[in-house]
Amino acid sequence: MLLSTPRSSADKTAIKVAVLLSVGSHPLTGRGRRAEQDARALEMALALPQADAQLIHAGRLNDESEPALRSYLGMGPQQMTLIQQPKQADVLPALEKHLRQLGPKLILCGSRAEAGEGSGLLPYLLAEKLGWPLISGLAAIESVDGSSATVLQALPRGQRRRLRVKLPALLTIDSAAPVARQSAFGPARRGQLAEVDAPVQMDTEQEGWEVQPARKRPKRLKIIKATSARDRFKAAAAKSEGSGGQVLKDITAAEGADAVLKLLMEEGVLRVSS
Amino acid sequence: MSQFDAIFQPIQIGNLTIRNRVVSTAHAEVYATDGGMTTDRYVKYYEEKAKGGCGLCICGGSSVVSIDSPQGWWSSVNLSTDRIIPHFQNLADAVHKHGGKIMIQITHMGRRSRWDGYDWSTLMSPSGIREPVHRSTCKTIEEEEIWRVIGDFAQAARRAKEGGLDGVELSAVHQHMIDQFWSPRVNKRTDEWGGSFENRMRFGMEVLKAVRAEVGRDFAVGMRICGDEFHPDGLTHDDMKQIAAYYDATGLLDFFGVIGSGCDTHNTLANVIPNMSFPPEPFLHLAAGIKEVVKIPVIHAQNIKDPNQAQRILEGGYVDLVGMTRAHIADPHIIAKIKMGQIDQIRQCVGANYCIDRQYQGLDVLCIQNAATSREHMGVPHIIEKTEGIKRKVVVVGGGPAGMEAARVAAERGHDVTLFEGKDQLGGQITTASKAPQRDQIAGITRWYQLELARLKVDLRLGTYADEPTIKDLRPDIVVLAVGGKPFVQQMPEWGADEGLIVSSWDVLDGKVEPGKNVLIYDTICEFTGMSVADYLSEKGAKVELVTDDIKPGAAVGGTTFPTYYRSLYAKEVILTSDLALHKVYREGDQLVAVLENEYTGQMEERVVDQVVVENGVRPDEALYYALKHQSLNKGQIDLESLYAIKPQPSLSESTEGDSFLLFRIGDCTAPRNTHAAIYDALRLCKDF
Amino acid sequence: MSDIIRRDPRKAWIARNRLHPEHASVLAELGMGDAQPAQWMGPNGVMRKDPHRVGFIGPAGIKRIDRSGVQGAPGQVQARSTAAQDTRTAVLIAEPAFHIVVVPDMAGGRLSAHDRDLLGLARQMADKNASAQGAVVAIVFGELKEDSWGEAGIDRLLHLSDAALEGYSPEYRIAILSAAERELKPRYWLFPDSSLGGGDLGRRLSVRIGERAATQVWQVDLESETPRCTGRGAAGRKDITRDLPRVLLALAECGEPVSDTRHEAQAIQLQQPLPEQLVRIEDLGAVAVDPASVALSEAEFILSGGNGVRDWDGFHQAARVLGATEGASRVAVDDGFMARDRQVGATGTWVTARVYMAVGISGAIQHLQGIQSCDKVIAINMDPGCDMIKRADLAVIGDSGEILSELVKRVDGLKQENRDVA
Amino acid sequence: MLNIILPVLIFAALALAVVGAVRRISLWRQGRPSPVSLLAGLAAMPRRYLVDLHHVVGRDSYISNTHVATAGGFVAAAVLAILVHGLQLESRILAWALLAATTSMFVGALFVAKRRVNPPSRLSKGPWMRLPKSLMAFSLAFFLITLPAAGILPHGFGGWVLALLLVALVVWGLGEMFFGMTWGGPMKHAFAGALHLAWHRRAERFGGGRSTGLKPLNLDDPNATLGVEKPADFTWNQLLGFDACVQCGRCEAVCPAFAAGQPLNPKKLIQDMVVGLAGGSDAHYAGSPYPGKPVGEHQGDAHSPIVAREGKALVDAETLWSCTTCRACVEECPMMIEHVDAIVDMRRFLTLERGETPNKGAEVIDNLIATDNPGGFAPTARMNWAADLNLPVLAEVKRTDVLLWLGDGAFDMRNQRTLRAFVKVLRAAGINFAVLGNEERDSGDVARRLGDEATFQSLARRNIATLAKYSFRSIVTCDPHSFHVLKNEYGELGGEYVVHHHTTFIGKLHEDKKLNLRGWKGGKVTYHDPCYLGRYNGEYEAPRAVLRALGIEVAEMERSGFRSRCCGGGGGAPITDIPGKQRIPDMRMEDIRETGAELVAVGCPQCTAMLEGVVEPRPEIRDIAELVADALIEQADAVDATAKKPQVEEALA
Repeated sequence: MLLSTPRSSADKTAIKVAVLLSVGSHPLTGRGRRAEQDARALEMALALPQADAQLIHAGRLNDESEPALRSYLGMGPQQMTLIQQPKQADVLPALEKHLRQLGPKLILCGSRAEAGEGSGLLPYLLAEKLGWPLISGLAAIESVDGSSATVLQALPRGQRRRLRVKLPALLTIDSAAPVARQSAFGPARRGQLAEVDAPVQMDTEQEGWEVQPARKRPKRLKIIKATSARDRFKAAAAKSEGSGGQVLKDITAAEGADAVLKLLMEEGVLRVSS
Repeated sequence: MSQFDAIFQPIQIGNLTIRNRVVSTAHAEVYATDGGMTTDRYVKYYEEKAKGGCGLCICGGSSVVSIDSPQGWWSSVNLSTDRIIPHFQNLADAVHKHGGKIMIQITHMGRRSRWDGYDWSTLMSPSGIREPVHRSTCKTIEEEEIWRVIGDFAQAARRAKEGGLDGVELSAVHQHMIDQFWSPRVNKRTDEWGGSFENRMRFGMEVLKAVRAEVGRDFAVGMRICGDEFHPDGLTHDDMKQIAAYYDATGLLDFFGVIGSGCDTHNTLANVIPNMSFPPEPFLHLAAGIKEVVKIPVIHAQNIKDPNQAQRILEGGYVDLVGMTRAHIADPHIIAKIKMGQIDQIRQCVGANYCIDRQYQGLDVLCIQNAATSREHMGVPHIIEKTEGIKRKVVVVGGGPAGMEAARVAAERGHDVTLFEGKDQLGGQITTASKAPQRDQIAGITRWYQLELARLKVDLRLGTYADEPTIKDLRPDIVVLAVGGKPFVQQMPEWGADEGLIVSSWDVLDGKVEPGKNVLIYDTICEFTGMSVADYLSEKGAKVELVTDDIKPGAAVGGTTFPTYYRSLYAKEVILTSDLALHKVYREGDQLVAVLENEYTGQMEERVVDQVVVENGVRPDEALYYALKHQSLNKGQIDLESLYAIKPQPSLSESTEGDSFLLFRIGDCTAPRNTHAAIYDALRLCKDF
Repeated sequence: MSDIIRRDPRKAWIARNRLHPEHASVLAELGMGDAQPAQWMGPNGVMRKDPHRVGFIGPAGIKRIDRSGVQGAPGQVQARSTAAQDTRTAVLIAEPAFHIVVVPDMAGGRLSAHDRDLLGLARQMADKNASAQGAVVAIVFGELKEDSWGEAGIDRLLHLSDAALEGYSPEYRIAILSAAERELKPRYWLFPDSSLGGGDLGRRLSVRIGERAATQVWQVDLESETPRCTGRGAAGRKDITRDLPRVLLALAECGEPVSDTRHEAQAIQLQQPLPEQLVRIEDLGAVAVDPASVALSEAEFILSGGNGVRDWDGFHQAARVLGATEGASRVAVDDGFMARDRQVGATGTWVTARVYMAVGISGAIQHLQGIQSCDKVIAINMDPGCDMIKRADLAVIGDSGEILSELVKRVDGLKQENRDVA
Repeated sequence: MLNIILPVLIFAALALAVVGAVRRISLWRQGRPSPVSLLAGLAAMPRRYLVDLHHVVGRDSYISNTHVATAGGFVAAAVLAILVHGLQLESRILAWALLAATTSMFVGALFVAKRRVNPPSRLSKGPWMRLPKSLMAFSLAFFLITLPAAGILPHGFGGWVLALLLVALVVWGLGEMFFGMTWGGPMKHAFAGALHLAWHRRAERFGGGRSTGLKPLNLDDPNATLGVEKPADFTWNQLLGFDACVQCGRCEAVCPAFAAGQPLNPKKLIQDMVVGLAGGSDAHYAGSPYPGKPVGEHQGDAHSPIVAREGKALVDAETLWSCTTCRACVEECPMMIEHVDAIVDMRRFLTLERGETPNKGAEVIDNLIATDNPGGFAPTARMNWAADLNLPVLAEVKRTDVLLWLGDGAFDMRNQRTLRAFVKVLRAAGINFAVLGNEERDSGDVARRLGDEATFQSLARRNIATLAKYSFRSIVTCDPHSFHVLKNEYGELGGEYVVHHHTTFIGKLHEDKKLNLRGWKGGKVTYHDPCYLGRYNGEYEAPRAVLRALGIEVAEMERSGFRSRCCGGGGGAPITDIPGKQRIPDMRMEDIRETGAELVAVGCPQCTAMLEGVVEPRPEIRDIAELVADALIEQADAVDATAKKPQVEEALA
């Protein structure tokens, strides 16, 4: 049954896109699952016309990881390459080697893993090793041609910026990217996990680390440094007031609007360019 | 789960599971009027909260453990005798029946009380230093007495346990005996009970050990502490962190209650129960600071009144439980309403502090806006049942508190209600009061009525003065007059009201007159309005002197409210002058001269100002009443015996078919009183319509 | 009235007696001096008092009342307490033992709270050893509005600004940072671990210089034998504690902002010219987004309406044209003009907008609480005395409907111009 | 002349009918195998027809009587005609019998014709409009040609002109009635219908039985098709069932999605399946279309996907997702066709193979997988609502009489009120009960209706394993969906339990005099039957009995009992949320308002949620458990039985 239209690597027009996938972890139950951002990265690759998406996972295949890895296959692709790596391995050399062999134009991955160190450094290390440009926090790929890709980068507060990057490039995907398509049982069950052996280099540095469940850390409320009791009280119970604001009285509506407009322009919150 | 899932996350306190994160924290109810025994009223008051879904009630603020910690002033619960045990059983059963948990705060008040009542006991404190708020002098406690009091604590805890309560909270806050020992401000001892940190901690530690030894591990024992005394020589936030960590490390405690501010001066006292002038949760950072250094759950109360606010605080992880004590006084069903998705139906506390200000006068705690609170035992209902009798046409005239409550209650009964209000908005005097600085929150009372009247589909006729024909046109069965009154500035012709020499406080607050530059306010009433007008005018830049013939301006404003007025008025250099009566006002050029007469010497003096504001209370507006009185079936009379017994008016059984109607008047148009009186008038009269 | 004697022989005597304690006030009262008295005899023989005039400012700068009459300087009591003095001590580190480089985000051209926390942490690290104090160097890019560098704890400021640095230019910036690495040899590099900005740059630098950065760091322990840091891992569910590396990407509240000291913020420059950069990433500019799609709590620009708004259609139109996210006061929500989820304040949503524009909102205390972390507040209101005006950085007193419609006209005009240009 | 022509015609028609039958059967045999006892089915068929089916048909007495006359007349006439005219048996008795049969058929045909004058919109037109005429042609022709045999008219009466005319009529009649029956005319329903009854895939439904649980998919076989992609993926007897459709439109008339203007019409769906199994387009369909979808744009064949990935095929996905699985169509179908099975089969393919569960569907399924509940709540929070109730938990007590199955309503503040009320009732009645607490998982209902059989089976197997650890006599639940799944769908996976809906249980408690209830004082009350309690499980009486016990006289809605209109909450419909012209709950609320009731009693968390979602003002919605809990006279109150209960009581905490 052909559930997706696979593009063979022989297809000359296809752009080879490697998608790096990890085993995620549900925030409430900790159950293994496809990682949110990685799944979005795969979604982006699958939604890209002319893309030949190559799924890559570096890690171990076991009862715990298999359902999570298969849930990527449930999104339609028929195969995932599994680069065998033990726990606590530094997967970078193995990934680099595999990717050099594969020779994709684009590498997509989530910004940060849901398990382990989750530092988000891996894509940067990879880009540095490969000597490729990297763009982080992608919300969308608008277009790709042979030599460049035009993408939207997610900025804080829901804003977006358009960038063009020379290929080959590595792109990391943010939670602002479109939600991954549903993972279906049938294709997940059928998909192939093609295991490949790779050199192993252990990450020894981690041995000196202490890992504990995250301590809950409420956001800071107020910093009151006053030493006198009365000042401490005043700082605690003070009404939120600005100081030295400008008050425009007895002016026309037009003058008022001018003043407001000036401030809005200064602060750069008005977008009049489009 | 829902937008309020953090509130409804159960929590363990010791071995106790609390069903949600909302606590009614300890406050003096002033209902244990039967010699310190919990009365029927007391039980029903807490039962209502439990029924409304409150997770944990800590009752009996400052309930005493010893015979020489007098409970006279605010009728606190007396745990110094086994007589209390069966009373506790009633209380515990009533709360447990509804799935709530109940603990009691126990304490020895030390110097913080009054000696002139009951057994006229001798007050004691670590170093015999006088306490200013209660004006109480005391002796220095002796070693033998220390050990006796420690034993009393243990016995009191045993009584709470035997009475079926779920735990005790040791009060080490508000400058009670335990924190009197803590604080170098009042503990000047040089023996093993004072001096070093350990020595100052000793009394509390011995109490804790004794209590724990008496009740065992399977009974919740908590401690209420403050997060920063805000006294120059008091315990700071860092001190309190050290203290909390010290007691927490014993493993003997199950929870901390943390509040901000000490309270042995009038000024700091006002911080403890922040009134409407304070921002929301002003002292949360102090409780959060304590939580950082302890392992057991932390409860924090102080200006937490709104479900969103509670959710935000809990979700943020600042504390483990929120105290919503005044919120429960205003609406004991707040939790149920959150659960039922009736957020807009919650009667939210506005921070008027009527409750606590009554308590500090030794009066029973009542809510300014909810007249059913603590009157459950009398049968005053929180939930108005629909009538099973006939549906009537009820016309309410006046959209102040009395009128709004009358309309609400009548509509809840299922009647067809029309409400007339001459102004274009509801609220009456509440609206006027809300115009003053720091007082805008009082409009929250109106806000609730507005939402309720809309929900109940009351026919609102705003901007409409109802006269006799308009009313009779509606062919009402019942007419309720709640038209309020007018400022009474004509009392002395020499004041010159008729000549326009003076203006009323309402004129100023309602914005009918421009604020003067140099103003004399003459206030015979000494309640909120005078202070508010002074605050309002000085805020607008006026030079203000507030004069009264009473003993001090604002004399009738309660203990947690006058300090915030004072803070504002003194900061704006308002002059507060007492003992002078306004004799007359005359014009001199473009200035006004106010002649003042010293109440005690008759000495005259003058002030040259450009505006004289007189606050002389309200005169009932009776015209409409007398126009309708003789046409009504009941001649406008309310049967007082039924009213006071919370029984239906006998006249309600009369037929109001055709043109006949019943007439009642309530609120200030009967006799000027306060908001609570107006609402209580309406509730007890209309609940049986 | 006119028959009341207005002459006062006693006063006349005092006016003549310079040594009399009331001399000055009587002189003033009689129009013979330049100060006004606190009390004087009225024309009807009744003593007139001006209680506002009692007392004078004593030598300690505190109001003094001297009823003995020995001292007095009537007329001077009006002075209110002066503004709090700047009590911060100035710190100069001329010969730093080492450098700590901080690369703040400078969102909106200003140091963000996150940046300040980071500078606080850098300060702590620099000042750990009082005998060998380090200098905190901040490297900032582009056009900036900040003017309190020194107060934030910066000893040296390396500010680079050229056209190529505007917008997203990570590779160019890394080239600069690499140059700084060579020249300053910083002991530590600190970046805010924000979703872009420092989070991106910091990772780039760390791989460039071959240092395994600690990320999502929220605690640095300088007291232990070797300094250690704790950061979040596993999507925030784990805490990882490790030795402090040279590159640190820290979360907000990793340290307390500097408040007690003021620093030099001396401008410095790179010695070596920067190598030519191959531009592989090109910034094509910001893309307009639908403000309604931005969560209220995150919105950058909020137009919020309250009781004073009469023309709600106009309000909505203004929000649309300005590209602002809509908010509301509790009253506006209660009255049914806005949905409950739009309510701003302690009892609604806490907002963090760069610009919060409050139209017809008087500023209930809960509302003010909810906007306390907004950068700039604009108030449009009829009542100049309301609390929102006190909070606002810019307040316009007037009819909100008219002002908004004028504003809409101007913005539409600007957009048209831009279209014409394009 | 007729003596020669008639046998030829009759046998030719019979021969053609056989050809048609072979073709039809071969079409059905495209479907997947489904083991059925062929002979036993055929033997049971007459009884199934005369009793079970007639029970449904009889709900419309006009058409029922008409059908008896027409169909009875036709069957008799056909047999007799073969004897009298085909085999030329000379028997006056047979001839008279044939006259009687054709008369009956003719009279019936007249009534059929009358129904076809301004027919209701639910009836298909097209070829069906000619059927009364065909019936009349057949009956009239055979009546007339039998008159001589009966000795009423002389042989050869009327001469050749009349004979020719009669032959023409006979040809028409035989063509429609014999050949058309198997080849594919309106009369196909008789042939396919009879076999469908014989070989129905839910034989349990006959003889007063009930079979409503979905059939499991075999997930252990990696090569098995997951659900139905193409018409040929249905089982052969499902295909046969589609062919039995008479296009009477009773399903259409009761379908809530159709009424709400969502793109579903069960009749059209079945007809589309018929188009699919034979190949072609829906252009010839002559009934009401799917709302908002013109006829003639869809086509397909037995081996092409029913739902296209892009563009149009036989059916659009949104049609399948509009169904609330309320079973009103199945309940009303006089041919006992299983619409819901077919829809879920097709949904299974969309979900399991394509991963195309619309709207919130994917999220809900992900939540079920990761957290065992559709809302994605922490599984440890399942008992939060009951923190103050001290409910016995099976993990601790190990055995109990009654296991109270909470359902996912435990996470919903509204439903928590119902649960609390029911707990109060159980306690008042002194029942020994316990809960699974945090060990409980979603029953799998929603996953299954959304077509995710894999997640359903995973949840079900884990629940079954948990239940196997403990000892209890019966399960009681306030959720008809859990009730149905536990009772009817766990069995095939190895979980057999005695399961009660809480209203049934309360009814029994009342019968056993374990509840002390005070009389109802409120206003008018109506009752809304939940589909999964009523149609799925036949429980119409218990809730009403409980209401009667409370002193409530139910003001019944026009559509109540087995005809109850769905609230719109079943089958994952609120999750897939296919837009229509109006919302189903709004229509149901209109039904409720028509009774003048101030309160509607319900017995399902979904119904409560859907009906409470209707904008106010509207009648109040209370679960029967809440009403009973309110009316309980507790020991403490017993003294003052008339005291009013504050309403807040059950809201609590």
